Amino acid sequence: MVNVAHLIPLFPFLAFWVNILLGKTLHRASAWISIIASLISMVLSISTAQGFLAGAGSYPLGTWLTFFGQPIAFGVIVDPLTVMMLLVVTVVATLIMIYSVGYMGGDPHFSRYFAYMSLFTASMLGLVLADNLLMLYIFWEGVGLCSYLLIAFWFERPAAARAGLKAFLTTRIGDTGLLLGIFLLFAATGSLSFTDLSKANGPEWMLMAAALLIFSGAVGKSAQFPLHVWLPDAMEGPTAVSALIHAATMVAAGVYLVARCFVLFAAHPVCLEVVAVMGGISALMAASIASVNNDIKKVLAYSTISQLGLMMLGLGVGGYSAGTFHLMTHAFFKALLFLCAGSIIHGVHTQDIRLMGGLFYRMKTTGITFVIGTLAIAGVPPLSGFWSKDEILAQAFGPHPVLFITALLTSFLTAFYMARLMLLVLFGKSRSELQTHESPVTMRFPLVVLSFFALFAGLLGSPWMHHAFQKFLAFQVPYPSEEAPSKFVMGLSIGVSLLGIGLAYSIYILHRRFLPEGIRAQFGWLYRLLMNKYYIDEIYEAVFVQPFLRLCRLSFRFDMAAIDGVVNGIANLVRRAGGILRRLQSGFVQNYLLIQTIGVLIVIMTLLGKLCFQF
Amino acid sequence: MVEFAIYSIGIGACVFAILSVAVRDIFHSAVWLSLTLLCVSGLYFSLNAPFLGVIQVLVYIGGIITLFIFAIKLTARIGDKTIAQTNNQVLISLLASVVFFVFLLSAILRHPWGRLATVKELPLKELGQSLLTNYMLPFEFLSLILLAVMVGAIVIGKVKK
Amino acid sequence: MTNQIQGLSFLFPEAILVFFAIGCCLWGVFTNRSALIGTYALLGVAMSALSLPASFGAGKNLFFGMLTNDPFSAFFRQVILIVAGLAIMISLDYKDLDRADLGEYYFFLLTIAVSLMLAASANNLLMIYISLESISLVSYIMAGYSKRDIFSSEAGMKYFLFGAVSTGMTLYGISLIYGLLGTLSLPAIVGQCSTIMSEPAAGLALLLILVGFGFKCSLVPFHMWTPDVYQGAPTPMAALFSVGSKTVGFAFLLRVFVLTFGKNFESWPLLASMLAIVTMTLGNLTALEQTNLKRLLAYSTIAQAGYIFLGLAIATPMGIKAFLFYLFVYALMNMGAFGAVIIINNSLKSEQLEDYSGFYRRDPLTAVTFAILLLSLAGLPPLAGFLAKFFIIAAAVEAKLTVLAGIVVINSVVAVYYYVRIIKFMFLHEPSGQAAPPGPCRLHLHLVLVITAAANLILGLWPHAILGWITNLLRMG
Amino acid sequence: MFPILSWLVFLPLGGALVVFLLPKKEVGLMRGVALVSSLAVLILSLRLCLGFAQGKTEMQFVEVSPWIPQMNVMYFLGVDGLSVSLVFLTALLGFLACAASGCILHRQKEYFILYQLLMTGMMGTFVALDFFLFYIFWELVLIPMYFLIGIWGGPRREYAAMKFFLYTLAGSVLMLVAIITVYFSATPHSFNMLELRNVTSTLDFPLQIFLFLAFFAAFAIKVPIFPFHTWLPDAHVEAPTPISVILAGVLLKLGAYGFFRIGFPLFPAAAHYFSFALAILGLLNVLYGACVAMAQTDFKKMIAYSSVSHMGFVLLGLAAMNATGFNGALLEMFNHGIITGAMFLLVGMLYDRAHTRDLNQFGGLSGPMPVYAFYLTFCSLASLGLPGLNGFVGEFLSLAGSFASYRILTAISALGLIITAGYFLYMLQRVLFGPIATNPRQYSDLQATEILTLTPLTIIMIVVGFFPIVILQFQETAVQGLLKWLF
Amino acid sequence: MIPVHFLLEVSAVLFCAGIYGVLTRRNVIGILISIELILNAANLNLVLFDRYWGSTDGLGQIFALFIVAIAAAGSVVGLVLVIAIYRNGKSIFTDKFNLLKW
Repeated sequence: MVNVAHLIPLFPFLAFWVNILLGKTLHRASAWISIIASLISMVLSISTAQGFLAGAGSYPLGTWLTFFGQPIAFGVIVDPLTVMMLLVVTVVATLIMIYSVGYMGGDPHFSRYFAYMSLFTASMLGLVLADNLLMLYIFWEGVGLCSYLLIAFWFERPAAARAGLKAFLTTRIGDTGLLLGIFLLFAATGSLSFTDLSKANGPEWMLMAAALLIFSGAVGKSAQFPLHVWLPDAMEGPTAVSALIHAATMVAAGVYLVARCFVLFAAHPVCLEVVAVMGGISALMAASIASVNNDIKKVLAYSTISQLGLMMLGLGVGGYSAGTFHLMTHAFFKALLFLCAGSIIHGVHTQDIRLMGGLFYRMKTTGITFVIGTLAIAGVPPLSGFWSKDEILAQAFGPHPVLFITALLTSFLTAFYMARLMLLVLFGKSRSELQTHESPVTMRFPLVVLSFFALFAGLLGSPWMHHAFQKFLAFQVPYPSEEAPSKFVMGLSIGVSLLGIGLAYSIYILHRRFLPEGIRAQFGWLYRLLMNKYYIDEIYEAVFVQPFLRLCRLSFRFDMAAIDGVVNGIANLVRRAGGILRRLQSGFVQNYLLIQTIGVLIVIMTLLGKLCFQF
Repeated sequence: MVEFAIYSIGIGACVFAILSVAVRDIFHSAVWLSLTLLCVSGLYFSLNAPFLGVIQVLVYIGGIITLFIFAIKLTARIGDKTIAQTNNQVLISLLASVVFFVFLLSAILRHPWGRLATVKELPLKELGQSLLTNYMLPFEFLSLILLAVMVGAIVIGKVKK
Repeated sequence: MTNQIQGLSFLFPEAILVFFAIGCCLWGVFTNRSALIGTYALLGVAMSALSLPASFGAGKNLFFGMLTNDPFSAFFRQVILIVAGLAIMISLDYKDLDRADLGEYYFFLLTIAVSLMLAASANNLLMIYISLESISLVSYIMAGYSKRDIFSSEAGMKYFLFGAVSTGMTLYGISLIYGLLGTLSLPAIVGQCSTIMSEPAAGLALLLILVGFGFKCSLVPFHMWTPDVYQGAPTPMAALFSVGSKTVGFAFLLRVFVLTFGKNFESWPLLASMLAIVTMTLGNLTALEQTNLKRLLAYSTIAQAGYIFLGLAIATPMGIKAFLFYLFVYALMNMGAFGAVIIINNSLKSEQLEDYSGFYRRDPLTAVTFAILLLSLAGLPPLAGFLAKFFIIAAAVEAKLTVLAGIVVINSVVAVYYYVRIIKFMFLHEPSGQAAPPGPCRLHLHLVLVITAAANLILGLWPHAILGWITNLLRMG
Repeated sequence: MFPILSWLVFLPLGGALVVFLLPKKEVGLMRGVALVSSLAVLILSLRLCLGFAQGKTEMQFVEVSPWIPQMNVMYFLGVDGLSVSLVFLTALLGFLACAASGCILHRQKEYFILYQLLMTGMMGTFVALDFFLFYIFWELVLIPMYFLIGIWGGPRREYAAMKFFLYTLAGSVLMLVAIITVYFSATPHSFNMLELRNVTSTLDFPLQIFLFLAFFAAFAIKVPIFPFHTWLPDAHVEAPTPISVILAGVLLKLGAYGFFRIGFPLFPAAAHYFSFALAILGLLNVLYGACVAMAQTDFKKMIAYSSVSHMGFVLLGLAAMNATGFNGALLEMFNHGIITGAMFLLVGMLYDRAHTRDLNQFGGLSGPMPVYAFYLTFCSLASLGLPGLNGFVGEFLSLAGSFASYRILTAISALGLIITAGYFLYMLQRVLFGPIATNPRQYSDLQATEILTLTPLTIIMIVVGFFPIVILQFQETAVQGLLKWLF
Repeated sequence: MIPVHFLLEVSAVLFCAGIYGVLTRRNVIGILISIELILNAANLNLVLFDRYWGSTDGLGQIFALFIVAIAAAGSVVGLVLVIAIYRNGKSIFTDKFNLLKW
């Protein structure tokens, strides 16, 4: 029963309309409409996954547009990548919606929230099901919209509104590149279907440019350097939103896109190179920023950027399955971490980790799940993060020494800042008079489920299960190495993780009194650099935003003064000419006669001048 | 003989005409005009058009000039000598008329007019006859014009107390 | 002698007008009610119009060649009678006339009509000059008719001085033509003029003749009198000058310059189109900043004269057709527009543009019909004024004078500004001050407005009748 | 056969006559008459769309009869795929704007007369196939528009009305000269738009260029193409809400339609010659319009400049000279009509409540006006080209079409998408988000009638966004026919 | 022997003198006088050309006759207007009358 696949996004979409139109009447019931819709989608996804064995491929449903004579179909593609994404999205979405029932409990715009969440789920499912780039682009923008709406959900906060704008615009820059990439790809190959990508042949430079433009879309969506600036700000939205959209699913769409078009990238090593380098830069940069930030959600946001960078790096070094694998595991543990953070914020009503501490003892479920998540992301075996990260490291090892070191450094920093976060939040002594309480059961339940995934999802791809996951994915791209992963890399990975955790422990627990300040004092410039996020926001503001706004104001002034000025100027000139000419009519009749006489003379002169004087 | 008369009368006409537009006093101007008209009448005679010459003297000098002088006297108070009689565009007007004159002459005189030997006088009878045949319509029409002008003069000229 | 008798039958409409004119004079002795005398005069015009078709049957050359009975003459005479009728109708309710002189007023009006009609058929430079003088002399009187009004007197004086000099120049030109050809009959000139046209004297003579004709049509640079006289003269008279005199001026131009000298006067197209362009441009530009309605309309008529003249300048069959059509439509538009000015002046005692504010609220019928007329003058579809301009442009384009067409259309855009400005004041502004009580009887004026506006609307959409008529004329002529 | 096109054109005129005969006091009745007549027009236009045979290239519902035989002027109406959707758009916006005319509080009688006259003019322009007739309708639009802006407009209405009038007139008179030139180029002289292309396409190249430029002047000002656009912000801002809707929704389409109906088919050589220039102008429109819109603080002015920007996409599609581009341009015309119409309605609704259009004075309206916020967000998203809504499809096809012809240029103009998103979201941020502005009480949420006027438009946005084929199917054959003629 | 050229020159002088007078005289009556000069110039031409062509129906002379009549009528009209304006404006100087202008 593969054919149910196209119905998967339908239910959340319907839920969206029901909630947006009937929100006022439904009120709290709207949550359950959304949840049930996602549940149905989940069930359908599972059945699709089961039926997948019966046949994979793309299933056109109808023509949407005719595009240079080529029909562009509404169509779904069902292959391992899709199936994996479907499952991840539906599971995470359902859990987060359940979580939201508690988290958003008192919000006046409760039903609107769930409407948006459903719309997001629908778009995201559509995105992963789309069988051609154009359909993908449509849903791509759809998720961007939901992201915008949800970031700016608390519209009264100016910061939230600004963050929404920033998110939408920044990603739109990438999206425009993606759109151009689509045009270029079509111009080169005459097809936009994913299934035709492998046999894409056209002018080399066009394909390469198309791949890079498509990657720019991924950069925007996955918040990679240089378009990463929106993601930390996006934390203004509700934390559940951050968990779903800005950690687990939407931001991974970029990685998904690169994986989806992997054959295109793989055909051009330069493109892969670019992907890997951008990923590496993002990973390292974001990890370093995360190491000093004091906002619990911002740390997680930078961590997301960093992890997404790592996935990109994985893909870029040719690790199709590695990157994808990390995508999946990351979705679970990062969603978990965000939900925990949400639970904590829900409990303590602050996001500043310097004000927290010792929460572990007061929020048991949250605390434990948080620890699981942290260890998973830090890469402590045998939690999920370890296996997927190890895959990436293994892939990078050898041919790409620089990238390998980058990835290793990132792993180290990841372990360090996550441990720092965990230690500062959960352990030690409480550093302020915060009222705390454990969250309601609707919030705790998803935490437990997700921590289960965070614990065990990685095993699917571990050598213990003979890389079942990778082989599953290899449907499209063959899994490169059957041999056992390098023990050396594995050891190195474990080593840096433990080192990071240990360092954090020593700084923030053992020598808490003097070490943080000491380091801060010693590396003041570095600290300031990191605290200010490499001044990238400021640079963008000064280099792009303000000059552009100035250009806009200038062009408006130009419009008023120059263009309209010319128009009005001509009109005024004509009018003024009239004003001057009428003064000719002096009112003195002899003046009139003189003018007439002179006029006659002029006419005579012009017409007869030559004749008259030919003596 | 006739030629001499024409030359001298013609020069006289020119001089008087120029005087009539050049003198300050409006009354003198009218006098010079009448002399000009007299000269023109003389020219008519020398052109063997005595009927026109007579009409010229009768209507113009007898009628129109009288009318002018009458009007000048009627408005004499303001015609006194201290007031400028010409406006401020004398120079340019002079220039314009001289240029006009040059144009006129240079255009007209390029035609090969030749010299007229002698001209027979057209008998008055024939003149009258053509006035009542060929030119009857304008002639009658003229009477309507004169009537209208007369009525107009009365209407505008009369003032009710 | 048969010639004469036929001629008399030809002159029957004119004779009726003369009869009624003198009748008006007599009526004036007994009554000073405008309605009575005016209706009587209107009756005269109507009877004259009724007898007009019969007169077309007369022979071609009448009164020893003084008059011609050609299709153009028929056309112009009909237009003149329409104009005369409209002029009488707008005079009926005109307030600023001296009641004592009403009989004479209509006498003069009909006299001008007679002169105009004779002028329209004149076929001899002698006749042309005399009818020109006749029109002028009566017009001077009419311009200065409000004898207690210094504006009117000033207008009359200026008109007189300007006209006398202009016609003097024309006379001098005619005398030169006589000298060069020995004849003044236009048909005779057609046969002979080719021999002298290369001479500067002939060109000079024609230019001097043009002065008087241009003065009648108010072509630049012979237009200087126009605004002052229109503003100062009684409004119905201004209307008559703007349409009647102009029609005849154009008839003269058509007869003398196009039909008689046309083929041999090589510089005519250039000269005429230059004058036309200057005329329309100057008229339009100067009208832009006017605030007195009559003065504004005066400048507008100058501009319109430019467009009309362009038809003559092109002088192709299409050009002549456009010229005739324009003239006809122009007569309707302008008479109506001046009628509206009279209504508004009756009601507001002002001709200033700013006083027109919100006139729509006071008298919607006048405002709407006036607006239609103004838009027609501006040349906007679907009104007759548009078609008229359309034909002029078409004639220019057909003659490969696209530049002229371009100048015309740009001019017409400029013109829209001042026409629409009047509409703006009437419709867009709120009335200031209290509404004056409407004049006691505005029936005739409203009738004129409705007739002319409706005619403009109908002719704009169904010009068949007029077009067919003009086409027939041209086929015969 | 039922003369459906004549009915479409002259039904509003009949309505105007009826309103004319009604006494001044009967405002409700007048509005009723106007509504009924525009509803009838809408129904007729639906009937037209349903009866339209999509596979045919030639004109349909043709009505021909001689009109002025001396000049060979015909009363010649007909629709094909290029015009049928625009006829529908005109009828729809005509009806909705009529329904939104409740904000007209004085001189209603004149308003409804002029409004229906305007409808006749616009409808006639889209269906006239005789140049003479076309020109009359084209100009007929100006006069009622002048009054509608000038009497019921904002503070600078007189200036704006006059500017609109003169500016557009200046362009169209040049077109008149070109029409006459074309008329004389055919033997026998003809005003028939369809047959003339056989003549005009064989004219000398320089003459074609000249004629194309003359037509261009008229169309460029109407579209409006940079730098002939400055009448638009003034007119749009000053016009009352329903008239802004008509201005942006229908009037601008007249210009673009002119390119499709006249400019391109009549002068193929010139079209090819100028296509790159048109593309550059399109690029300028897109970017410049967007930049200026970004700088606005007046809500309406921002929408006005966004029209400039959006019409740039139409130009790009037009300049592409391929089926995708043409389809995109036509679709974008339709979409822009729908979206901008809705936007102006929304601005008007806000203005009715706040009596200001200064974007900086709003804020946080999502709170007191959630329904309004929904519609505003929805329409803004449609306008900024969010996939799934109609704006995207048109822009996408236009850009795709022009990308096939001009790579770099299209890539640059795609920046417009970002800027467009920028100013729309910035607007949303200032209007809907943030702390609630001064007096929340005056911001009552939308009433049922207002929702009713907006809903059809939003439904069309979604339907066309998801199934653009609904509109595209009408124009596909016509576009193919045009292309076959051009190449 | 009649010198045609000379007579034409005389008429041209009269004409231009008239033009000059018309353009410069402030007094309206002065202008009327100048107009008579212009008309006489034309008349002289007409009579001369009548003789020159030896016309049998005396066209030139009759035309001249008509002009004399019209000139008389014109003078009457002119003077009446002078009187009217003198009555209203207490002046007969042209440059005193520019109420109507621009």
